[in-house]
Amino acid sequence: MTEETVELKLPSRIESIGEAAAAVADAARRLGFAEDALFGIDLAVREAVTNAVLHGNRQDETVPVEVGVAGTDAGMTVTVRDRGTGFDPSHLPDPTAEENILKASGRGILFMRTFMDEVGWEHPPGGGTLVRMIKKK
Amino acid sequence: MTEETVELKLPSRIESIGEAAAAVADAARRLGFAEDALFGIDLAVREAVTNAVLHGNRQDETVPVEVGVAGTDAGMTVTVRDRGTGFDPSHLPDPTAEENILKASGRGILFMRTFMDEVGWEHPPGGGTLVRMIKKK
Amino acid sequence: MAELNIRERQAGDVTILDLEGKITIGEGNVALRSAVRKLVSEGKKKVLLNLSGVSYMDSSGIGELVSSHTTISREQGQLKMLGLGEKIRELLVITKLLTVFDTYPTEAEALNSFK
Amino acid sequence: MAELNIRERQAGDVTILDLEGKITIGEGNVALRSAVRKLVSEGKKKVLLNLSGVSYMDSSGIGELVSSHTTISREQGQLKMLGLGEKIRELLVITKLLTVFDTYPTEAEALNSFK
Ligand SMILES: Nc1ncnc2c1ncn2[C@@H]1O[C@H](COP(=O)(O)OP(=O)(O)O)[C@@H](O)[C@H]1O
Ligand SMILES: Nc1ncnc2c1ncn2[C@@H]1O[C@H](COP(=O)(O)OP(=O)(O)O)[C@@H](O)[C@H]1O
Repeated sequence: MTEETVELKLPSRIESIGEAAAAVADAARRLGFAEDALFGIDLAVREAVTNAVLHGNRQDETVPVEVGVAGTDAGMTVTVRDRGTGFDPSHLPDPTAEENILKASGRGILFMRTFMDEVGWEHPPGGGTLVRMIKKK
Repeated sequence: MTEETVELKLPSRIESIGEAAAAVADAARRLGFAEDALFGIDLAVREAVTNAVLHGNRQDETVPVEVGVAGTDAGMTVTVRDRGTGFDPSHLPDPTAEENILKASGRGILFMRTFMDEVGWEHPPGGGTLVRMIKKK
Repeated sequence: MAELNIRERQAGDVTILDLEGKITIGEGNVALRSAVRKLVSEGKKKVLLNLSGVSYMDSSGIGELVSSHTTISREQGQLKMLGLGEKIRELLVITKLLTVFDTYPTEAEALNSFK
Repeated sequence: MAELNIRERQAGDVTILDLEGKITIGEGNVALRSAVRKLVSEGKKKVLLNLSGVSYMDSSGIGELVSSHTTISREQGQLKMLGLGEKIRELLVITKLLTVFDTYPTEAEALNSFK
Protein backbone atom coordinates (compact mmCIF):
# COMPACT_ATOMS: atom_id res chain seq x y z
CA MET A 1 0.00 0.00 0.00
CA THR A 2 2.94 2.33 0.60
CA GLU A 3 2.57 5.29 -1.72
CA GLU A 4 4.38 8.54 -1.71
CA THR A 5 3.94 11.74 -3.65
CA VAL A 6 6.03 14.89 -3.57
CA GLU A 7 4.97 18.08 -5.28
CA LEU A 8 7.06 21.17 -5.73
CA LYS A 9 6.14 24.53 -7.15
CA LEU A 10 9.27 26.50 -7.88
CA PRO A 11 10.07 29.84 -9.47
CA SER A 12 11.58 29.54 -12.95
CA ARG A 13 15.18 30.25 -12.08
CA ILE A 14 18.43 28.33 -12.17
CA GLU A 15 18.50 27.76 -8.39
CA SER A 16 15.28 25.76 -8.63
CA ILE A 17 17.06 23.06 -10.65
CA GLY A 18 19.17 21.91 -7.72
CA GLU A 19 16.25 22.22 -5.29
CA ALA A 20 14.07 19.99 -7.42
CA ALA A 21 16.85 17.45 -7.90
CA ALA A 22 17.47 17.30 -4.13
CA ALA A 23 13.80 16.66 -3.35
CA VAL A 24 13.52 13.91 -5.95
CA ALA A 25 16.80 12.32 -4.85
CA ASP A 26 15.58 12.26 -1.22
CA ALA A 27 12.39 10.51 -2.32
CA ALA A 28 14.32 8.05 -4.49
CA ARG A 29 16.64 7.22 -1.61
CA ARG A 30 13.67 6.57 0.68
CA LEU A 31 12.14 4.35 -1.99
CA GLY A 32 15.30 2.28 -1.89
CA PHE A 33 16.92 3.07 -5.23
CA ALA A 34 20.61 2.13 -5.40
CA GLU A 35 23.34 4.81 -5.52
CA ASP A 36 23.89 4.12 -9.20
CA ALA A 37 20.24 4.72 -10.07
CA LEU A 38 20.22 7.84 -7.91
CA PHE A 39 22.93 9.42 -10.05
CA GLY A 40 20.86 8.92 -13.18
CA ILE A 41 17.59 10.06 -11.61
CA ASP A 42 19.26 13.19 -10.28
CA LEU A 43 20.72 13.99 -13.69
CA ALA A 44 17.49 13.33 -15.57
CA VAL A 45 15.56 15.59 -13.18
CA ARG A 46 18.13 18.36 -13.56
CA GLU A 47 17.86 18.16 -17.33
CA ALA A 48 14.07 18.17 -17.31
CA VAL A 49 13.86 21.11 -14.90
CA THR A 50 16.56 22.96 -16.81
CA ASN A 51 14.46 22.63 -19.96
CA ALA A 52 11.32 23.79 -18.16
CA VAL A 53 13.12 26.81 -16.69
CA LEU A 54 15.06 27.81 -19.81
CA HIS A 55 13.01 26.70 -22.82
CA GLY A 56 9.51 26.41 -21.35
CA ASN A 57 9.28 29.37 -18.99
CA ARG A 58 12.29 31.35 -20.29
CA GLN A 59 13.37 32.14 -16.76
CA ASP A 60 10.28 34.18 -16.03
CA GLU A 61 10.40 33.86 -12.24
CA THR A 62 6.72 34.70 -11.89
CA VAL A 63 5.83 31.52 -13.74
CA PRO A 64 6.12 28.27 -11.79
CA VAL A 65 7.81 25.01 -12.63
CA GLU A 66 5.87 22.17 -11.06
CA VAL A 67 7.64 18.96 -10.17
CA GLY A 68 5.78 15.85 -9.09
CA VAL A 69 7.06 12.57 -7.74
CA ALA A 70 4.93 9.48 -7.26
CA GLY A 71 6.68 6.54 -5.69
CA THR A 72 5.59 3.00 -5.05
CA ASP A 73 7.45 -0.19 -4.21
CA ALA A 74 7.81 -0.78 -7.96
CA GLY A 75 9.49 2.48 -8.85
CA MET A 76 8.89 6.15 -9.32
CA THR A 77 7.31 8.57 -11.77
CA VAL A 78 8.65 12.11 -12.00
CA THR A 79 6.76 14.83 -13.85
CA VAL A 80 8.03 18.31 -14.66
CA ARG A 81 5.61 20.86 -15.97
CA ASP A 82 6.21 24.29 -17.40
CA ARG A 83 3.92 26.89 -18.96
CA GLY A 84 5.68 27.21 -22.29
CA THR A 85 4.51 26.60 -25.82
CA GLY A 86 6.12 23.20 -26.11
CA PHE A 87 8.17 21.58 -28.87
CA ASP A 88 8.12 18.51 -31.05
CA PRO A 89 10.19 15.80 -29.38
CA SER A 90 10.04 13.59 -32.49
CA HIS A 91 12.07 16.12 -34.49
CA LEU A 92 15.09 16.64 -32.32
CA PRO A 93 18.58 16.54 -33.84
CA ASP A 94 20.68 13.57 -32.67
CA PRO A 95 23.43 15.10 -30.51
CA THR A 96 25.73 12.16 -31.21
CA ALA A 97 25.57 12.61 -35.01
CA GLU A 98 28.79 13.88 -36.55
CA GLU A 99 27.34 17.23 -37.56
CA ASN A 100 26.14 17.89 -33.99
CA ILE A 101 28.89 16.38 -31.90
CA LEU A 102 30.67 19.71 -31.42
CA LYS A 103 27.53 21.65 -30.49
CA ALA A 104 27.51 23.19 -27.05
CA SER A 105 23.98 22.05 -26.23
CA GLY A 106 21.29 19.51 -27.13
CA ARG A 107 22.27 16.61 -24.85
CA GLY A 108 19.72 16.94 -22.03
CA ILE A 109 16.98 14.76 -23.48
CA LEU A 110 19.59 12.14 -24.42
CA PHE A 111 20.49 11.91 -20.72
CA MET A 112 16.85 11.78 -19.66
CA ARG A 113 16.22 8.90 -22.06
CA THR A 114 19.40 7.09 -21.09
CA PHE A 115 18.91 7.15 -17.35
CA MET A 116 15.15 6.77 -17.05
CA ASP A 117 13.13 3.81 -18.28
CA GLU A 118 10.41 5.84 -19.96
CA VAL A 119 10.27 9.49 -21.02
CA GLY A 120 7.27 11.14 -22.67
CA TRP A 121 5.86 14.61 -23.24
CA GLU A 122 2.26 15.67 -22.72
CA HIS A 123 0.26 18.83 -23.14
CA PRO A 124 -1.90 19.01 -20.02
CA PRO A 125 -5.12 21.02 -19.86
CA GLY A 126 -4.27 24.54 -18.81
CA GLY A 127 -1.33 24.73 -21.16
CA GLY A 128 2.37 24.15 -21.06
CA THR A 129 4.51 21.07 -21.42
CA LEU A 130 4.69 18.16 -19.02
CA VAL A 131 7.46 15.62 -19.27
CA ARG A 132 6.79 12.31 -17.52
CA MET A 133 9.72 10.09 -16.63
CA ILE A 134 9.47 6.61 -15.12
CA LYS A 135 12.22 4.75 -13.33
CA LYS A 136 11.59 1.15 -12.31
CA LYS A 137 13.29 -0.63 -9.48
CA MET B 1 6.64 31.12 -4.64
CA THR B 2 8.53 27.98 -3.58
CA GLU B 3 6.02 25.48 -2.27
CA GLU B 4 6.46 21.87 -1.49
CA THR B 5 4.05 19.13 -0.54
CA VAL B 6 4.76 15.54 0.35
CA GLU B 7 2.04 12.96 0.75
CA LEU B 8 2.46 9.46 2.07
CA LYS B 9 -0.02 6.65 2.31
CA LEU B 10 1.31 3.96 4.59
CA PRO B 11 0.01 0.69 6.00
CA SER B 12 -0.86 0.87 9.69
CA ARG B 13 2.16 -0.88 11.08
CA ILE B 14 5.09 0.03 13.31
CA GLU B 15 7.57 0.18 10.39
CA SER B 16 5.58 3.04 8.85
CA ILE B 17 6.46 5.30 11.78
CA GLY B 18 10.13 5.52 10.83
CA GLU B 19 9.31 5.80 7.12
CA ALA B 20 7.03 8.77 7.74
CA ALA B 21 9.55 10.46 10.02
CA ALA B 22 12.30 10.05 7.43
CA ALA B 23 10.21 11.62 4.67
CA VAL B 24 9.22 14.58 6.82
CA ALA B 25 12.79 15.07 8.08
CA ASP B 26 14.06 15.11 4.47
CA ALA B 27 11.52 17.79 3.60
CA ALA B 28 12.35 19.80 6.73
CA ARG B 29 16.05 19.65 5.91
CA ARG B 30 15.38 20.89 2.38
CA LEU B 31 13.27 23.70 3.79
CA GLY B 32 16.28 24.78 5.80
CA PHE B 33 15.26 23.90 9.37
CA ALA B 34 18.18 23.75 11.80
CA GLU B 35 19.39 20.43 13.27
CA ASP B 36 17.78 21.29 16.58
CA ALA B 37 14.36 21.85 15.03
CA LEU B 38 14.78 18.66 12.99
CA PHE B 39 15.07 16.59 16.15
CA GLY B 40 11.76 17.95 17.45
CA ILE B 41 9.96 17.64 14.13
CA ASP B 42 11.13 14.05 13.77
CA LEU B 43 9.94 13.20 17.27
CA ALA B 44 6.56 14.93 16.89
CA VAL B 45 5.93 13.09 13.62
CA ARG B 46 6.85 9.76 15.19
CA GLU B 47 4.44 10.39 18.05
CA ALA B 48 1.60 11.44 15.75
CA VAL B 49 2.07 8.47 13.42
CA THR B 50 2.41 6.12 16.39
CA ASN B 51 -0.96 7.32 17.66
CA ALA B 52 -2.55 6.94 14.22
CA VAL B 53 -1.17 3.40 13.84
CA LEU B 54 -1.88 2.21 17.39
CA HIS B 55 -4.90 4.12 18.66
CA GLY B 56 -6.54 5.25 15.42
CA ASN B 57 -6.15 2.27 13.12
CA ARG B 58 -5.24 -0.34 15.77
CA GLN B 59 -2.52 -1.73 13.54
CA ASP B 60 -4.98 -2.89 10.91
CA GLU B 61 -2.54 -2.99 8.00
CA THR B 62 -5.31 -2.78 5.42
CA VAL B 63 -6.19 0.70 6.68
CA PRO B 64 -3.89 3.52 5.63
CA VAL B 65 -2.21 6.23 7.63
CA GLU B 66 -1.91 9.35 5.49
CA VAL B 67 0.86 11.83 6.15
CA GLY B 68 0.99 15.22 4.49
CA VAL B 69 3.69 17.86 4.49
CA ALA B 70 3.25 21.36 3.14
CA GLY B 71 6.34 23.50 3.24
CA THR B 72 6.93 27.14 2.42
CA ASP B 73 9.71 29.57 3.18
CA ALA B 74 7.91 30.40 6.44
CA GLY B 75 7.70 26.89 7.83
CA MET B 76 5.93 23.60 7.48
CA THR B 77 2.59 21.98 8.24
CA VAL B 78 2.45 18.26 8.88
CA THR B 79 -0.84 16.36 8.95
CA VAL B 80 -1.36 12.75 10.01
CA ARG B 81 -4.68 11.13 9.36
CA ASP B 82 -6.05 7.83 10.52
CA ARG B 83 -9.45 6.13 10.13
CA GLY B 84 -10.21 5.65 13.80
CA THR B 85 -13.04 6.91 15.97
CA GLY B 86 -11.03 9.72 17.51
CA PHE B 87 -10.71 10.96 21.07
CA ASP B 88 -11.17 14.11 23.08
CA PRO B 89 -7.87 15.96 23.25
CA SER B 90 -9.22 18.41 25.84
CA HIS B 91 -9.62 15.61 28.40
CA LEU B 92 -6.20 14.05 28.45
CA PRO B 93 -4.48 13.30 31.74
CA ASP B 94 -1.36 15.42 32.36
CA PRO B 95 1.55 12.98 32.15
CA THR B 96 3.69 15.21 34.38
CA ALA B 97 1.16 15.18 37.26
CA GLU B 98 2.29 13.19 40.28
CA GLU B 99 -0.37 10.51 39.87
CA ASN B 100 0.71 9.89 36.27
CA ILE B 101 4.44 10.34 36.39
CA LEU B 102 5.12 6.61 36.76
CA LYS B 103 2.78 5.57 33.96
CA ALA B 104 4.40 3.79 31.05
CA SER B 105 2.57 5.81 28.40
CA GLY B 106 0.76 9.06 27.75
CA ARG B 107 3.67 11.34 26.81
CA GLY B 108 3.33 11.46 23.02
CA ILE B 109 1.06 14.46 22.74
CA LEU B 110 3.18 16.32 25.29
CA PHE B 111 6.15 15.92 22.94
CA MET B 112 4.09 16.98 19.92
CA ARG B 113 2.98 20.12 21.73
CA THR B 114 6.45 20.88 23.05
CA PHE B 115 8.32 20.59 19.77
CA MET B 116 5.78 21.99 17.33
CA ASP B 117 4.38 25.51 17.37
CA GLU B 118 0.75 24.50 16.88
CA VAL B 119 -1.01 21.15 17.27
CA GLY B 120 -4.71 20.59 16.63
CA TRP B 121 -7.09 17.74 15.89
CA GLU B 122 -9.78 17.68 13.23
CA HIS B 123 -12.42 15.27 12.04
CA PRO B 124 -12.22 15.41 8.26
CA PRO B 125 -15.11 14.39 6.00
CA GLY B 126 -14.83 10.69 5.33
CA GLY B 127 -14.10 9.91 8.96
CA GLY B 128 -11.11 9.39 11.16
CA THR B 129 -8.83 11.78 13.01
CA LEU B 130 -6.44 14.27 11.49
CA VAL B 131 -3.78 15.93 13.59
CA ARG B 132 -2.32 19.10 12.12
CA MET B 133 1.04 20.33 13.39
CA ILE B 134 2.75 23.56 12.39
CA LYS B 135 6.41 24.38 12.79
CA LYS B 136 7.57 27.90 11.96
CA LYS B 137 11.05 28.84 10.93
CA MET C 1 20.97 -4.29 12.16
CA ALA C 2 19.11 -4.08 15.42
CA GLU C 3 17.84 -0.65 16.41
CA LEU C 4 19.18 -1.09 19.93
CA ASN C 5 22.22 -3.13 20.92
CA ILE C 6 22.53 -4.13 24.56
CA ARG C 7 25.71 -5.42 26.19
CA GLU C 8 25.75 -6.72 29.75
CA ARG C 9 28.68 -6.23 32.15
CA GLN C 10 29.13 -6.92 35.84
CA ALA C 11 30.86 -4.52 38.28
CA GLY C 12 30.74 -6.15 41.69
CA ASP C 13 27.07 -6.76 42.40
CA VAL C 14 25.97 -4.09 39.92
CA THR C 15 24.92 -5.14 36.43
CA ILE C 16 25.64 -2.56 33.78
CA LEU C 17 23.68 -2.54 30.54
CA ASP C 18 25.49 -0.62 27.82
CA LEU C 19 22.80 0.53 25.39
CA GLU C 20 23.66 1.59 21.89
CA GLY C 21 21.22 2.87 19.31
CA LYS C 22 17.67 4.13 19.52
CA ILE C 23 14.97 3.33 22.05
CA THR C 24 11.85 3.73 19.97
CA ILE C 25 8.61 1.87 19.54
CA GLY C 26 8.95 -1.59 18.08
CA GLU C 27 12.40 -3.04 18.31
CA GLY C 28 14.19 -0.67 20.70
CA ASN C 29 11.77 -0.58 23.59
CA VAL C 30 11.07 -4.32 23.34
CA ALA C 31 14.79 -5.10 23.52
CA LEU C 32 15.19 -3.02 26.65
CA ARG C 33 12.15 -4.62 28.28
CA SER C 34 13.44 -8.16 27.66
CA ALA C 35 16.89 -7.29 28.96
CA VAL C 36 15.52 -5.86 32.21
CA ARG C 37 13.11 -8.78 32.69
CA LYS C 38 15.94 -11.23 32.22
CA LEU C 39 18.05 -9.50 34.90
CA VAL C 40 15.17 -9.47 37.37
CA SER C 41 14.48 -13.17 36.75
CA GLU C 42 18.14 -13.88 37.52
CA GLY C 43 17.88 -11.97 40.77
CA LYS C 44 20.08 -9.13 39.53
CA LYS C 45 18.51 -6.09 41.15
CA LYS C 46 21.22 -3.48 41.05
CA VAL C 47 21.09 -2.25 37.51
CA LEU C 48 22.90 0.62 35.83
CA LEU C 49 21.70 1.68 32.38
CA ASN C 50 24.51 3.27 30.41
CA LEU C 51 22.69 5.54 27.95
CA SER C 52 25.76 7.25 26.53
CA GLY C 53 25.33 5.36 23.25
CA VAL C 54 21.64 6.22 22.95
CA SER C 55 21.14 8.90 20.35
CA TYR C 56 17.37 8.96 20.17
CA MET C 57 14.30 8.05 22.18
CA ASP C 58 10.57 8.51 21.65
CA SER C 59 7.77 8.54 24.22
CA SER C 60 7.62 4.76 24.17
CA GLY C 61 11.34 4.67 24.97
CA ILE C 62 10.78 7.04 27.87
CA GLY C 63 7.87 4.83 28.93
CA GLU C 64 10.19 1.83 28.87
CA LEU C 65 12.64 3.59 31.20
CA VAL C 66 9.73 4.22 33.58
CA SER C 67 8.61 0.58 33.37
CA SER C 68 12.16 -0.64 34.01
CA HIS C 69 12.39 1.65 37.02
CA THR C 70 9.06 0.38 38.38
CA THR C 71 9.81 -3.30 37.74
CA ILE C 72 13.13 -3.12 39.57
CA SER C 73 11.84 -0.97 42.44
CA ARG C 74 9.03 -3.45 42.99
CA GLU C 75 11.67 -6.14 43.58
CA GLN C 76 13.43 -3.89 46.11
CA GLY C 77 16.15 -3.30 43.55
CA GLN C 78 17.74 -0.12 42.28
CA LEU C 79 17.83 1.23 38.71
CA LYS C 80 20.25 4.02 37.94
CA MET C 81 21.22 5.74 34.72
CA LEU C 82 24.41 7.09 33.28
CA GLY C 83 25.52 9.16 30.32
CA LEU C 84 22.38 11.01 29.28
CA GLY C 85 22.94 13.00 26.15
CA GLU C 86 21.62 16.53 25.80
CA LYS C 87 18.50 15.49 23.88
CA ILE C 88 17.56 12.60 26.18
CA ARG C 89 18.04 14.89 29.16
CA GLU C 90 15.72 17.43 27.52
CA LEU C 91 13.02 14.76 27.13
CA LEU C 92 13.36 13.85 30.82
CA VAL C 93 13.07 17.51 31.78
CA ILE C 94 9.91 17.94 29.69
CA THR C 95 8.33 14.85 31.23
CA LYS C 96 9.55 15.81 34.75
CA LEU C 97 11.25 12.43 35.04
CA LEU C 98 14.74 13.79 35.59
CA THR C 99 14.02 14.07 39.32
CA VAL C 100 12.35 10.65 39.45
CA PHE C 101 15.29 8.81 37.94
CA ASP C 102 18.70 8.48 39.56
CA THR C 103 21.14 9.80 36.96
CA TYR C 104 24.91 10.23 37.05
CA PRO C 105 27.43 11.80 34.75
CA THR C 106 30.18 9.16 35.16
CA GLU C 107 30.27 5.41 35.69
CA ALA C 108 32.41 5.78 38.83
CA GLU C 109 29.90 8.09 40.48
CA ALA C 110 27.02 5.86 39.47
CA LEU C 111 28.68 2.69 40.84
CA ASN C 112 29.61 4.48 44.06
CA SER C 113 25.99 5.45 44.67
CA PHE C 114 24.76 1.84 44.91
CA LYS C 115 24.73 0.75 48.53
CA MET D 1 30.93 28.14 -1.32
CA ALA D 2 31.38 28.11 -5.06
CA GLU D 3 30.05 25.10 -6.92
CA LEU D 4 33.28 24.78 -8.87
CA ASN D 5 36.73 25.77 -7.64
CA ILE D 6 39.42 26.28 -10.26
CA ARG D 7 43.15 26.46 -9.51
CA GLU D 8 45.67 27.32 -12.20
CA ARG D 9 49.17 25.78 -12.36
CA GLN D 10 51.91 25.94 -14.98
CA ALA D 11 53.99 22.92 -16.10
CA GLY D 12 56.43 24.17 -18.72
CA ASP D 13 54.27 25.72 -21.44
CA VAL D 14 51.20 23.74 -20.38
CA THR D 15 48.63 25.38 -18.14
CA ILE D 16 46.85 22.98 -15.85
CA LEU D 17 43.42 23.83 -14.47
CA ASP D 18 42.59 21.75 -11.39
CA LEU D 19 38.81 21.68 -11.19
CA GLU D 20 37.05 20.75 -8.00
CA GLY D 21 33.31 20.49 -7.54
CA LYS D 22 30.42 20.26 -9.95
CA ILE D 23 30.16 21.53 -13.50
CA THR D 24 26.46 22.24 -13.77
CA ILE D 25 24.30 24.97 -15.21
CA GLY D 26 24.65 28.31 -13.49
CA GLU D 27 27.80 28.70 -11.47
CA GLY D 28 29.88 25.70 -12.52
CA ASN D 29 29.79 26.02 -16.28
CA VAL D 30 30.17 29.80 -16.16
CA ALA D 31 33.28 29.49 -13.97
CA LEU D 32 34.89 27.07 -16.43
CA ARG D 33 34.03 29.30 -19.38
CA SER D 34 35.64 32.38 -17.80
CA ALA D 35 38.75 30.45 -16.82
CA VAL D 36 39.28 29.14 -20.35
CA ARG D 37 38.58 32.56 -21.91
CA LYS D 38 41.11 34.14 -19.60
CA LEU D 39 43.81 31.62 -20.64
CA VAL D 40 43.15 32.16 -24.33
CA SER D 41 43.29 35.94 -23.90
CA GLU D 42 46.68 35.50 -22.23
CA GLY D 43 47.89 33.42 -25.17
CA LYS D 44 47.98 30.23 -23.12
CA LYS D 45 46.92 27.63 -25.65
CA LYS D 46 48.17 24.37 -24.18
CA VAL D 47 45.58 23.58 -21.58
CA LEU D 48 45.13 20.51 -19.42
CA LEU D 49 41.85 20.19 -17.50
CA ASN D 50 42.32 18.07 -14.41
CA LEU D 51 38.84 16.66 -13.77
CA SER D 52 39.79 14.31 -10.95
CA GLY D 53 38.04 16.55 -8.44
CA VAL D 54 34.86 16.82 -10.50
CA SER D 55 32.16 14.64 -9.00
CA TYR D 56 29.22 15.67 -11.11
CA MET D 57 28.39 17.21 -14.45
CA ASP D 58 25.16 17.86 -16.32
CA SER D 59 24.58 18.37 -20.05
CA SER D 60 25.51 22.03 -19.74
CA GLY D 61 28.81 21.00 -18.13
CA ILE D 62 29.45 18.60 -20.99
CA GLY D 63 28.54 21.42 -23.37
CA GLU D 64 31.08 23.64 -21.66
CA LEU D 65 33.81 21.04 -22.20
CA VAL D 66 32.90 21.02 -25.89
CA SER D 67 32.98 24.83 -26.06
CA SER D 68 36.34 24.93 -24.31
CA HIS D 69 37.67 22.37 -26.77
CA THR D 70 36.35 24.39 -29.73
CA THR D 71 37.59 27.74 -28.43
CA ILE D 72 41.11 26.47 -27.90
CA SER D 73 41.28 24.48 -31.16
CA ARG D 74 40.20 27.59 -33.05
CA GLU D 75 43.28 29.35 -31.67
CA GLN D 76 45.47 26.45 -32.84
CA GLY D 77 45.81 25.38 -29.24
CA GLN D 78 45.32 22.02 -27.57
CA LEU D 79 42.88 21.07 -24.82
CA LYS D 80 43.43 17.80 -23.01
CA MET D 81 41.75 16.21 -20.05
CA LEU D 82 42.90 14.16 -17.12
CA GLY D 83 41.36 12.17 -14.29
CA LEU D 84 37.86 11.41 -15.54
CA GLY D 85 35.83 9.64 -12.89
CA GLU D 86 33.64 6.69 -13.76
CA LYS D 87 30.45 8.75 -14.00
CA ILE D 88 31.94 11.56 -16.13
CA ARG D 89 33.44 8.93 -18.43
CA GLU D 90 30.00 7.32 -18.75
CA LEU D 91 28.50 10.66 -19.82
CA LEU D 92 31.22 11.08 -22.44
CA VAL D 93 30.55 7.57 -23.75
CA ILE D 94 26.80 8.26 -24.01
CA THR D 95 27.42 11.51 -25.88
CA LYS D 96 30.17 9.89 -28.03
CA LEU D 97 32.57 12.62 -26.93
CA LEU D 98 35.15 10.28 -25.40
CA THR D 99 36.76 9.84 -28.82
CA VAL D 100 36.55 13.55 -29.60
CA PHE D 101 38.36 14.63 -26.45
CA ASP D 102 41.99 13.83 -25.66
CA THR D 103 41.87 12.15 -22.26
CA TYR D 104 44.62 10.67 -20.11
CA PRO D 105 44.71 8.67 -16.92
CA THR D 106 47.75 10.38 -15.35
CA GLU D 107 49.18 13.87 -15.36
CA ALA D 108 52.58 12.60 -16.59
CA GLU D 109 51.04 10.95 -19.63
CA ALA D 110 48.90 13.98 -20.33
CA LEU D 111 51.85 16.39 -20.13
CA ASN D 112 53.97 14.09 -22.29
CA SER D 113 51.37 14.17 -25.04
CA PHE D 114 51.62 17.92 -25.63
CA LYS D 115 54.12 18.61 -28.37
N1 LIG E 1 10.07 21.97 -21.84
C1 LIG E 1 10.43 22.38 -23.07
N2 LIG E 1 9.79 23.39 -23.68
C2 LIG E 1 10.15 23.82 -24.91
N3 LIG E 1 11.16 23.27 -25.60
C3 LIG E 1 11.85 22.26 -25.07
C4 LIG E 1 11.54 21.77 -23.78
N4 LIG E 1 12.37 20.74 -23.49
C5 LIG E 1 13.17 20.62 -24.55
N5 LIG E 1 12.87 21.53 -25.51
C6 LIG E 1 13.52 21.68 -26.82
O1 LIG E 1 14.29 20.53 -27.08
C7 LIG E 1 15.64 20.89 -27.34
C8 LIG E 1 16.58 19.82 -26.86
O2 LIG E 1 16.59 19.76 -25.46
P1 LIG E 1 17.81 19.12 -24.69
O3 LIG E 1 18.11 17.79 -25.30
O4 LIG E 1 17.47 19.11 -23.24
O5 LIG E 1 19.04 20.05 -24.98
P2 LIG E 1 19.28 21.60 -24.67
O6 LIG E 1 18.33 22.00 -23.61
O7 LIG E 1 20.70 21.64 -24.23
O8 LIG E 1 19.07 22.31 -25.97
C9 LIG E 1 15.83 22.22 -26.67
O9 LIG E 1 16.85 22.97 -27.25
C10 LIG E 1 14.46 22.87 -26.86
O10 LIG E 1 14.36 23.44 -28.14
N1 LIG F 1 -5.19 9.39 16.61
C1 LIG F 1 -5.76 9.01 17.77
N2 LIG F 1 -6.90 8.30 17.78
C2 LIG F 1 -7.47 7.92 18.93
N3 LIG F 1 -6.98 8.21 20.14
C3 LIG F 1 -5.86 8.93 20.21
C4 LIG F 1 -5.19 9.38 19.04
N4 LIG F 1 -4.10 10.07 19.43
C5 LIG F 1 -4.09 10.06 20.76
N5 LIG F 1 -5.14 9.37 21.25
C6 LIG F 1 -5.50 9.18 22.67
O1 LIG F 1 -4.74 10.07 23.45
C7 LIG F 1 -4.00 9.37 24.42
C8 LIG F 1 -2.70 10.09 24.71
O2 LIG F 1 -1.84 10.00 23.60
P1 LIG F 1 -0.29 10.20 23.77
O3 LIG F 1 -0.06 11.41 24.59
O4 LIG F 1 0.33 10.16 22.43
O5 LIG F 1 0.19 8.98 24.67
P2 LIG F 1 0.14 7.41 24.40
O6 LIG F 1 -0.06 7.19 22.94
O7 LIG F 1 1.45 6.93 24.90
O8 LIG F 1 -1.01 6.91 25.23
C9 LIG F 1 -3.83 7.98 23.87
O9 LIG F 1 -3.62 7.03 24.88
C10 LIG F 1 -5.15 7.79 23.15
O10 LIG F 1 -6.15 7.40 24.04
